[in-house]
Amino acid sequence: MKKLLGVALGILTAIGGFVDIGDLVTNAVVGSRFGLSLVWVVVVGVVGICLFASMSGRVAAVSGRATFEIIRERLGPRAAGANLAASFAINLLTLTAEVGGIALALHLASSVEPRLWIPVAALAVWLVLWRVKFEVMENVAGLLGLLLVGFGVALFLLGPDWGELVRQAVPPSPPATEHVATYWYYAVALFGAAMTPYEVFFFSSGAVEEGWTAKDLAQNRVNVLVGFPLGGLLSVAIAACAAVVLLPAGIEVSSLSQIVLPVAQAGGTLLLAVVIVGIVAATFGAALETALSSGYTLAQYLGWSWGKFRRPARAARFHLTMVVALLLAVGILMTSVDPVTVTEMSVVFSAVALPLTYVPILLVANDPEYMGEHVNGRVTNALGMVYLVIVVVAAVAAIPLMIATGAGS
Amino acid sequence: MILGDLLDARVRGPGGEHLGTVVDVRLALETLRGDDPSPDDPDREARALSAQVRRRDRVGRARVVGILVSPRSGAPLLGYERTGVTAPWPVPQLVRRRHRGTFLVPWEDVAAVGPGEVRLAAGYRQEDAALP
Amino acid sequence: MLTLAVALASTAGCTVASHQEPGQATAAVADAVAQAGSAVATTRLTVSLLDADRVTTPVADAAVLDQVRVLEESTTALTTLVPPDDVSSAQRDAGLAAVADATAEVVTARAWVAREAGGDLSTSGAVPLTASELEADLARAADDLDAVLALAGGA
Amino acid sequence: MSRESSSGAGVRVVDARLHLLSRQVLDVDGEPVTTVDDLELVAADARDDDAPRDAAPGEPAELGAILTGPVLVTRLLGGRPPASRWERVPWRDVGHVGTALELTVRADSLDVHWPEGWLREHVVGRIPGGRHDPEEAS
Repeated sequence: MKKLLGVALGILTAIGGFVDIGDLVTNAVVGSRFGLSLVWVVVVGVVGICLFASMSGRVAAVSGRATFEIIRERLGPRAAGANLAASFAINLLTLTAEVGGIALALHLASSVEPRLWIPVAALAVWLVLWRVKFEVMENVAGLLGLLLVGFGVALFLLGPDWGELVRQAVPPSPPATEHVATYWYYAVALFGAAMTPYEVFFFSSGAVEEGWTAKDLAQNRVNVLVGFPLGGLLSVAIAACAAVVLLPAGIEVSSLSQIVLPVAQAGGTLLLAVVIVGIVAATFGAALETALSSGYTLAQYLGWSWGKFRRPARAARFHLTMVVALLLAVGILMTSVDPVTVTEMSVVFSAVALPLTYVPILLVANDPEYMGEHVNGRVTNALGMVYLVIVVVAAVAAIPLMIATGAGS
Repeated sequence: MILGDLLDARVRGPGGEHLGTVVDVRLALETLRGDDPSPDDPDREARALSAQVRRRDRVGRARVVGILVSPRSGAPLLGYERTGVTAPWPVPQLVRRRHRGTFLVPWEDVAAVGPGEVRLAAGYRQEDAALP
Repeated sequence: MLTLAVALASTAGCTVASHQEPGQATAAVADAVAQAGSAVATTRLTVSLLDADRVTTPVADAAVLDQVRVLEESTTALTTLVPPDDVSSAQRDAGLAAVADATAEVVTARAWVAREAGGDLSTSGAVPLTASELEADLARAADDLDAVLALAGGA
Repeated sequence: MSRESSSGAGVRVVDARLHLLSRQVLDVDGEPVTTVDDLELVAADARDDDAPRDAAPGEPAELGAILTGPVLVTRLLGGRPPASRWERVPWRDVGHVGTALELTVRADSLDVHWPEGWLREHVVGRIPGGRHDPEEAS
């Protein structure tokens, strides 16, 4: 019974932890402009993140080495250093987006200006990183993030024409009003939102933080293979809500307040409140993960002591890195840049940076030096190579598409 | 001397002819058995999933065996040309193809190490680069 | 790198305004007007939801405030546009007028939301008393925008 | 995975770049200390109590120390720091070589540990809760 509870908890945390500000914004924007015609990208992204996360979790558990340690070992100091610079910058961009997301969500809950919420949100993130136990942190954020199920409830309450929704999705039929390049730009963005590199830094380092064993490996596989697809369903529900309410009204999503309007229409103030709490939790959880990832990547590249399971004084440089990253994020937000814009940038650049983490993990997962008998099987490798192609194509196409479409405008 | 002096240095034969680049330096690690300083860790078998972690031989001195010379330069190697790893197809196969002809020169046959250049002694030997 | 990315992003966002060829100028007008149309539609939805007590006032206020910003962007896009010929110049002027009208209606809607929230604005005569009046005004603004959009050949 | 293990003959063959460079160095308690940024080669005939002599080409040589700190910068940007600026972990302190290098000494006893130690004493350790063990109930 207790074991079953543990499995359930793990799955629920994985679902709640799947959606972050990137998924939220990108799915809503896409839903309001393209209906469900990009749902196939979510499916591709979810399968990809399942593959990628389970591979990096397995590598971390078997070899005891987290992702960026492996990148440094396999690529050497120079290539890994360039990789670190890119990964750290994009991770910082994502952290900025998440902290901004918390502030926007709290603004919706309180009507206090987001600018006042930004320092408060960052301070709260730091306090949790400084003080709260890793498992508690992960489970609370994940379970509260589960409240985003409100989007699914809203979709049912809206009672849409399901046949019409399916027609938009299969075969994908983009609205005639949008340009082809814009369609593919958002396809890349959606892919980047589902397969964000920070998730992998966090996931593999978390495996080390929690001292995974062979037993945990099996549980982890269940968490990923069940939790992430269900989390992907939440993404689709967000897009569908926008497609049902906002698309016919001619509303293009450009702010968080628009994303929750379909929920209000469907479920009134109660469901709205539930979803807002869910958004706060999801962005807060993701802010924790991205802040940790900034510490993980730098510490692992330079061989510093890291980990939340240590006393902060025993991982001094790691904790200092996270503080600096949070301060930088607050600084960027205080220039009154729109967090939604930052989010849209962060998911596109995530797609650009993805091969940098994906390739080393794929290679090491096949190296018996590290993995012994736990190397990738044939099926995983076949899928792995397919995704290698997808990941590289998305990365190469991202910037040209961004320039060609004026960032999707 | 540091390893950085040798790695990526050009390799010239005794007559000054270009042979390739130093891609790695081979070492022989002494292993001292049964000298595990932390034997009482009950979880080790459960935690250690790989042979690498499970193996607890203490290492002693690390003697320099020789330098590995590839006719081609550059690119992170990943050691595919020295191991039998074949997955994920086709990455190891391509790397192996590119670095075909990598050989091991015993350290005794290295005559001089200058800035960015290694010169081999007359009658130097070329041995198989594969890891045993 | 990061600042570069953000700078790149903002420049990419601004390109709409600086198109020079006739076709592109028309497209820029259409873009800006479509954006304004989205803002008015969002405001209409928000007003009807607040009237039906389905949305909390902080969310309604945030939603309308965000639309004021969107309309500001549309206005900026139109005012900074240099129309290369008479046709696009006329389109631009029609767009500006329609967006200005829409902005006025959305600002009024914000005042109405504030009054619903219990703010003391009852003396301000410009604020309509009922949601249906307000929605009718917004609908008219939306129709004007649609007319300009049709003129500019945008969708 | 038997190719460079289990020979039992008392010798394991490893390639420095492949198996040692850029690996994580852990102290005796498993705490990360640094990465292997470079390795120092010394003449193999030196006794432990002698000052190690620099390795010479062609003559027996062995690893003298793990190098870290400034050598990383020069490996990234080219060049070579003077020997006086090398930060060393003596090779005789290395206990195990696996996916990481494990030392037989504690991190605190090493010279290379000073930046971490300094920040601990002067910054992070002074913030309230900085020495709190997160695994204990707070």
